[in-house]
Amino acid sequence: MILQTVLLVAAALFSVGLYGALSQQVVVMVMMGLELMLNGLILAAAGFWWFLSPDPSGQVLLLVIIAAMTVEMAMGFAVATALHRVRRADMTDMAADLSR
Amino acid sequence: MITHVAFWILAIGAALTGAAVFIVNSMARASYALAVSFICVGLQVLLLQQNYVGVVTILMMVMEMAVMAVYMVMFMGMNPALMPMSMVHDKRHALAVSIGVFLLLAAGALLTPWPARRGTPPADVTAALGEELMEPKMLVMAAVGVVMAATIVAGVVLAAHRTRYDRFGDDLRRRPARDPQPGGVGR
Amino acid sequence: MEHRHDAHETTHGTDHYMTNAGTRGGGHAGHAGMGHGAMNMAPAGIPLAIGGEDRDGLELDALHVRLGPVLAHWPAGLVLRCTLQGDVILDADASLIDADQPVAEDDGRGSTRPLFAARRCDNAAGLLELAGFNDIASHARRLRDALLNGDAHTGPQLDRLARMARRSWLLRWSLRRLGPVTDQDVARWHLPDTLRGDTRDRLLAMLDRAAQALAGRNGHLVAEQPRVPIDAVAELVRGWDLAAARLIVASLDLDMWTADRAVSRV
Amino acid sequence: MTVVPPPWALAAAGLLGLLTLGAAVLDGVLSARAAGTHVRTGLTRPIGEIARLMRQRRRVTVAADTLLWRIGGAGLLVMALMIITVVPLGKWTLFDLDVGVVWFNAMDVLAWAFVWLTGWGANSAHSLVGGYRFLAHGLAYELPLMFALVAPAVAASSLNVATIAAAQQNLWFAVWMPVAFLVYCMGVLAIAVWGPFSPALAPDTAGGVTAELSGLDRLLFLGGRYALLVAGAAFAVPMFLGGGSGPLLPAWMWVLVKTLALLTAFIWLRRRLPAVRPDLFMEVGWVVLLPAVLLQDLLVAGIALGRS
Repeated sequence: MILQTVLLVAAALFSVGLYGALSQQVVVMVMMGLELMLNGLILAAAGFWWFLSPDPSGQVLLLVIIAAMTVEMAMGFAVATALHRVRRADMTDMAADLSR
Repeated sequence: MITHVAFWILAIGAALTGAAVFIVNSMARASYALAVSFICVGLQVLLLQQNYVGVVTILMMVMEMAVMAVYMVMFMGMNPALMPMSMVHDKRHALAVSIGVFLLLAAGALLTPWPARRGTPPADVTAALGEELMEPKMLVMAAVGVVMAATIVAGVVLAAHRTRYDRFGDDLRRRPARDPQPGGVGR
Repeated sequence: MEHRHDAHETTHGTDHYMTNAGTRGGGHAGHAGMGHGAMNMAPAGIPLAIGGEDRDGLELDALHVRLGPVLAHWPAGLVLRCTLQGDVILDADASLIDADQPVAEDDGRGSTRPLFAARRCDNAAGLLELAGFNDIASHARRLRDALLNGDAHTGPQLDRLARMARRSWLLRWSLRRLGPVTDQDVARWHLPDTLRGDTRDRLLAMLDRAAQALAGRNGHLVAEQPRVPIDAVAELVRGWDLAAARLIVASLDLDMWTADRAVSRV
Repeated sequence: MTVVPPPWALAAAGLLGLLTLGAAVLDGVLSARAAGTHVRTGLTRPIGEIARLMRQRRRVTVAADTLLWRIGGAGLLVMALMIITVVPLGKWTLFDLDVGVVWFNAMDVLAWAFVWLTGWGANSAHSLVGGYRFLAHGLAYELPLMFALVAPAVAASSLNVATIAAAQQNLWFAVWMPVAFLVYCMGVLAIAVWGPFSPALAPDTAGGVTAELSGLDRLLFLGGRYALLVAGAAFAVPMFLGGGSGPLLPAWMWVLVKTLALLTAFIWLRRRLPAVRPDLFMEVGWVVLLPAVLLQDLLVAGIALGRS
């Protein structure tokens, strides 16, 4: 467990999430992809903190990432519900079409 | 030694379950695969001595994925919960981009001459985090708190279907409210 | 066993993506990889559920679930075919099993006063059990057994049961405002007067009737019992969730032993 | 605080198992008494039930998601085991985690996953409804529970369970933060799907999540509920009931005595309280419990500030 291996794992998680976020059509699945990317970020940030500068302020960044995730999810769910109610759309490109 | 073994097991677990999210056919399995991936990362963060952040990651993400599974089942119209699905577009490009990004990040991780460790970890990491949040980084805490509260309100407003006028009538005087099913405190 | 992905019986058999795709016509090439059309729409031989309008505007999948004829704390023989969305009963259709069989004209089982009271206690025990009041429910069941055994001194016990039910504010909190039956409902569905009020009112009325029967105050008993049209049962549970519907049905104090065609007695 | 070596986890699991069995027997006795049958049937029924379920063949449902179903069924027991790792027994503990309170919280949230998965896996309408009803309860109880856990942590200014227990030398937290204690107890009943929080497996949905469970899965699930009651009662001891402090008896014995007392109260309560349907409880959770427990936290924080 050295910084490089932690970052490798984080990069793998981030890339898998990126693939999901780019390729999935369903809004909720895109959100899962984003979550996975943030998951990688958490791991990378934790690794940086521990191996580079284990002073207290670094951890705050992690908490901010986690908070960002929850906000993203909550708003994502709300938007998905609203979209579903209005147009029965749950696919990203349907949502894009609706804006025209 | 045991930390290294644990780290690698968790690392492989996190990556595999992360990939499983986009491979499995069932919505329930996809969301709980993501939950397992988060649990693995949370435990890895525990291994990196950041106990609070690690445990909070597990806590938040299991809850989120429980809700996620419900949304999946609710909104995935034609029920891919049971159907083998292939709801992707531009699969090839997405794959190329993400592999490229991975190579880039991996190269960066391996080739960058990372500086030596500055400073030493505080004796009580969690207490240090708490003090940091409540003293120098108070602004972060305050901002996060406000954003969270705003999220709750905004989320409910966005997702809610009925307004208070539906419940209490146009003059907001109807008591008890007209609900499809009455709630517990009888408003 | 019922399945959550039962066949949908209505005519709009296409799924909504297809409908949407159809209305939008071209500009749609990106969807080539979706491949909906090629899918087998019936995993494990069960056709997929299809969404429909619902009260919350979420268009969840409609599931078809049959309640009864045999279910714990349920009037035996009553069948409710429900269309559920989530656990909300969107639509229901009630029927009675063996409604066309000739029923032995009063076989004596419902005629004596203790038996009448025992039946009320049994129904009350079912309702209390469904509401999760285990202690009062066991009390009601023991009282029923005592009545069936012909024990003496059941009157004070019945009074005690009624008092427990009336005094419990938790019971009141849990059953009030459930399945209200107004004067208009009574007139519209030809319901007996005894069903007026919410579920708690009906529970107390049930116990009252038992007490009156034991005390010999109501003269008519079975012969003049008012009847509950079976369709009204379906009407009453519509729009409530599954568990509330179970409570409402239990509170109707149905008595299927003497059921005749599409009619039950209270 | 002495951290015992890992093999002692087996002993802890054994103790949890004993208390779980005791809880089941107690419930059997209370049920038998209420039904007016002989107390002995209540004593023997749990044993007979275990034997029956171990021999019973599993019921198979069409298109069940067997993997998730099994995980859900076994999960509650795992949760209970994970919770007791941070509970100090006298001066011994298995896992002296500095964020033990958050650990408990993370473990109790797993109930959301496991109960829902049990409902989902069977592919049956009734059990799925049961799973959703649990989540609806969860939305109402989880936040008050979280804030109830905050109160003792603030008062002891630590998230470590042993430190919190040590902070109650003079006065139990249950005494001067009763709202937090009551809400915590409610949370334990809820994660154990017990008593008032049993609508997820109530008879009104034909057994809910347990509708299709059979054999070993059913045994693990039902046993897991009792084990969660035990674990919740055990965790309440250092959090609210002064840990191992008490006269005469050694500290570890006091922990057991207090656990047993709270456990008995939990088991007894089941018969006394109605099931709270999620549609009723949702409003209560957000409108009554959450503000109440937040006020409690404010009060506790004020007192803690005044002391320091």
